[in-house]
Amino acid sequence: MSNDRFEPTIVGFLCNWCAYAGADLAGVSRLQYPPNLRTIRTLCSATVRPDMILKAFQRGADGVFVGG
Amino acid sequence: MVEFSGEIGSFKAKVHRKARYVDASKCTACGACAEKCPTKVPNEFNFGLNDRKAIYKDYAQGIPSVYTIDPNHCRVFQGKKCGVCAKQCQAGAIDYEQKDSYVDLEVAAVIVATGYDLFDATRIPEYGYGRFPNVISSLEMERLLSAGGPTAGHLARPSVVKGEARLKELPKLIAKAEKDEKTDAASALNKERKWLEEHVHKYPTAKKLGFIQCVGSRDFRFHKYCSNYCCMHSIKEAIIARDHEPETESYIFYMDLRTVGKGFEEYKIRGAKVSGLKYVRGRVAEVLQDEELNPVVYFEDTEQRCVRSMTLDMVILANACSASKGIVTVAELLGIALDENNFVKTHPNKPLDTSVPGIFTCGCAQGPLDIPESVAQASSAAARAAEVVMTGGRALAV
Amino acid sequence: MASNEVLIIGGGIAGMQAALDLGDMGITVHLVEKNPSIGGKMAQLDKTFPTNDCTI
Amino acid sequence: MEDTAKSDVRIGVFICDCGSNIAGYLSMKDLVEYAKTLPNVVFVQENLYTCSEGGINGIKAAIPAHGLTRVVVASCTPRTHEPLFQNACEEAGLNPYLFEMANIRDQCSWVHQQVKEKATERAKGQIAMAVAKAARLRELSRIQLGIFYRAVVIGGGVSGMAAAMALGNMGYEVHLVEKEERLGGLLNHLNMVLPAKEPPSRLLDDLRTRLENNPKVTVHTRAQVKKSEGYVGNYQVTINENGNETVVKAGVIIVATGAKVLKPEGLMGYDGEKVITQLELESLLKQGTPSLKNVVMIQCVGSRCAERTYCSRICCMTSVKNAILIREADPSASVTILYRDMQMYGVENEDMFRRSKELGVRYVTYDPERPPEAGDGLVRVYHARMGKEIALPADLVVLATPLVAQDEAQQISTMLKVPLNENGFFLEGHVKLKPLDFATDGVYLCGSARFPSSIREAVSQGLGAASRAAIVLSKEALFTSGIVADINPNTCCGCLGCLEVCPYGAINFFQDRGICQVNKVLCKGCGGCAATCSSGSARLDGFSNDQIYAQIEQALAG
Repeated sequence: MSNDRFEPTIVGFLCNWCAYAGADLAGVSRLQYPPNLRTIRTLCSATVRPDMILKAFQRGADGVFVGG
Repeated sequence: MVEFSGEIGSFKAKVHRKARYVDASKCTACGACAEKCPTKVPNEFNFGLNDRKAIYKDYAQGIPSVYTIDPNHCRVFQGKKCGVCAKQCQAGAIDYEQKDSYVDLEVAAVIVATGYDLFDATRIPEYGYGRFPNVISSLEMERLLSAGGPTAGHLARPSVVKGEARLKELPKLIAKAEKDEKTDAASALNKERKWLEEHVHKYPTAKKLGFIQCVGSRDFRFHKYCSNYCCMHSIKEAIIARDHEPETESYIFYMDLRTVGKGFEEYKIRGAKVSGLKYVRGRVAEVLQDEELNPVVYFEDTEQRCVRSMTLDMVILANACSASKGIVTVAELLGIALDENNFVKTHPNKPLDTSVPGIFTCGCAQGPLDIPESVAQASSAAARAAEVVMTGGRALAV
Repeated sequence: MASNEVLIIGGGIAGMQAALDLGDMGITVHLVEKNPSIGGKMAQLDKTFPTNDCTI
Repeated sequence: MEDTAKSDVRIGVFICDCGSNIAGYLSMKDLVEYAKTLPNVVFVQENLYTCSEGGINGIKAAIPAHGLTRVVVASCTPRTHEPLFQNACEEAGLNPYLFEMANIRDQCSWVHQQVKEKATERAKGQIAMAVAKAARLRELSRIQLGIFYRAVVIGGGVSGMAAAMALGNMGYEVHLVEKEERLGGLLNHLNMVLPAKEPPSRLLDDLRTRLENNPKVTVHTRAQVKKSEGYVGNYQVTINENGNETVVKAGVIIVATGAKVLKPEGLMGYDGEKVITQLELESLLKQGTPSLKNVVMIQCVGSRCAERTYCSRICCMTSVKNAILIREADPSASVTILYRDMQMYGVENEDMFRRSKELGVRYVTYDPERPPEAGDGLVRVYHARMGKEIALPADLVVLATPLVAQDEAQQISTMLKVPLNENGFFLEGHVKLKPLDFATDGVYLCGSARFPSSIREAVSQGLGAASRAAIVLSKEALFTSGIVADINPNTCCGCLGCLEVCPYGAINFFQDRGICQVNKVLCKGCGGCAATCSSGSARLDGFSNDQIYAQIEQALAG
């Protein structure tokens, strides 16, 4: 892999009851995906305020994933 | 359960606990053992559509989160050299010496929640289940649709899944036949290989689906009763199939579409409007198969007043809800009465009570039920059992 | 002497729910299941009608 | 935003190998060295299995030894292991809410098995995020509350009676509130029930006698619930009985208000005499079998239509039952049922359906696009099998109309803060898994108030609701979770945004002060209010904005 290849950083907000559980299940099933994600556990995807998403972009996130 | 005696308030039961050969307190369910286990076994959880290992968990989220060794397949238990899992397990949880144990229980009340068995559709030879690869049961369809299933949710035709697996093993078999100079066998295998190569991928995805209702239900030869949930089950599978693949076309062959639950009729209408399901009133007489392994259904369309046939990619049978085979032994042990269908006998005014005071039942053990009704009944059975416990074992009427 | 425990035969959705209710009431429950995992048929379902929720 | 990270915070980080599950795919040495460089981290330890007895003891020993005020475990998923580690903290004298996990197995080593270096980078990020959040964690506590060991059951039909009976049998005090003069609900008006083949009075009399003889059960007839205040474990319910008001302090409330039969005014020539409902037929049959030559029953009148989309579940079985009773009483009477789908689900119904056919009840399907028409002693219907319209003689036409919501459903819904669906039936907590619960704790649901139910189902659900309610009543006390929302009374502007989004009825508006407050007992910690609050007054403890912002910062710091 070349060093200057674009490597995005993605911030994921995952609902504890579904998407976070799904991300765990991906692990249990050993489904492989690129390690560019940083996950934040929330207790409901509805708790993700729009300004949190904007904040992530402002700090340089290339993508934001809200899973719930 | 192997022994049972006593009466309400003080039943005695002996339970046979099968050895897992894995120390449940040490296993972290990391799965390293299964990854390296050399023995593959058809996965019954996915109805043999893929393999599992001889050390396994039923499914990824299974509870308890502990692996189990299947002694019928594990090499160690077949007297062969292995022990790979024990080497892999850093938690030291593997215990080939673990023994079956017996647990004696003393309980105030018993709840029989033994569920049901899927009706064995091979008993209806005219539908071709077991003979035609693309005629499957409703639960096999669930596994095909499941993202955690053998095809990761892709609606591959079972003939393709099985054909691909066969193609993989054929070269070895051919080489062996050639080596043993069994020319007839080799040429037969070569012929099979050629056919599979040409045909297996012709229709990779099942897009035209037929759902046959009342398979074993409302049928005087098998179960006279209606299995309650299958109409909705088939509609759901057809809707999900369409969600997975927008080109999916589904036909549901029914006698009465029974949509009696909350939101069910609305769901059925949505199925037609949004997912394009076609409901065909008429019982399927026979399923045949063409040379591309496509099932062909013959049925009377009662609304069009004619007998028709239709070629489909896959046929899904709405198998009846049969009484579980184990229930007869359990009932004998407990001394509870069964009805003519081998469901646990109850009275409409006392829906949880069996013929023995202090023994209650719920869910499909007492007759076909959908999930919310089963859950509601389970709470009800819990209430009945709690009454016994909290009153120190007195029998109380509803 | 009267016992204050309950035996449940079958670890499908009905058996599990009954066990949960009794357990939550503080009653000791013995849940007997023949397979290695509880969950029964419902664990094999992909999604459920009429909400298309997943079941596990 | 105020940064709440305190400088005197001392964080201990425990990094788990999980055998080879983590250590096999990540560079543990790098993780340990990196963790040591993070702000406020004063102690780092690597364990083969942090969840083993040795690992737990390690945490318990390190807390006093290193004066730790926060603990971070980098291992598997908090969904399974958080309680274990929280207990360890608590046992070592640290508030369990001062604990945080970094998921470096399920969401890292297991899903990036081929890219050790990059996976280690991700793990570092997740650990830094956990540490940053940990620095901002606050001590939280679980509040203990008392319980009134008493239940109120609203509605004295068969479902409510079964619920009251079960709770009474379990030894709990029950108040059963019925608006009519006597208990029994809809069943009082029925003639006969099948397959039990007995008048419903047998079941009702038995239930009534035993309820009246149960010293734990108080029956209020001609009574209504006027007001209800409070929350799970602590309700004050005002019951108006014959004009006298009493307040009952109860821990739980069961809604068993049932449903009523739709009167099909203006449909299919309904006149209450020659064209009647199945319920009216029941009273006719109760008075003795009238002399009938030709009866035509029409299904789905006022249901499965644009106005009421649902199938009412029990009308087909009612019609088949009455058809059987008519044919049994007088085999010369002809009964024809016009239907769309015979909803004879299950074992007993299908049995009854078959029996009716054996008795000679005739069935003809009709198309809702071409509905039957009744008039002049005839019912005309398009017969799809024959492909033409037929005319059936009828000296009595019986319409199967659906059960519809009770008039008082709306009032009860508002009073108890529990929702109704589009048809006015009460909406349960989860259609599959919580059929008898509401999202709001302490209120339960059964019978036809939820959805039309047969006797078997109504009894079963009544008992089930009792079981759900008994879970609360069997507790010594109730504890709130530490992870609950809080609203700052000084900044709340009373916009009611939070109240609208809360699914659990946990927000109260105080008119006099113009502010909203969270009922911490009912709050489930979803944080919907915090996300909605435009003034930033609502906050979810344990997942507060400043903590999440700190995680975002760290996620993008690398």
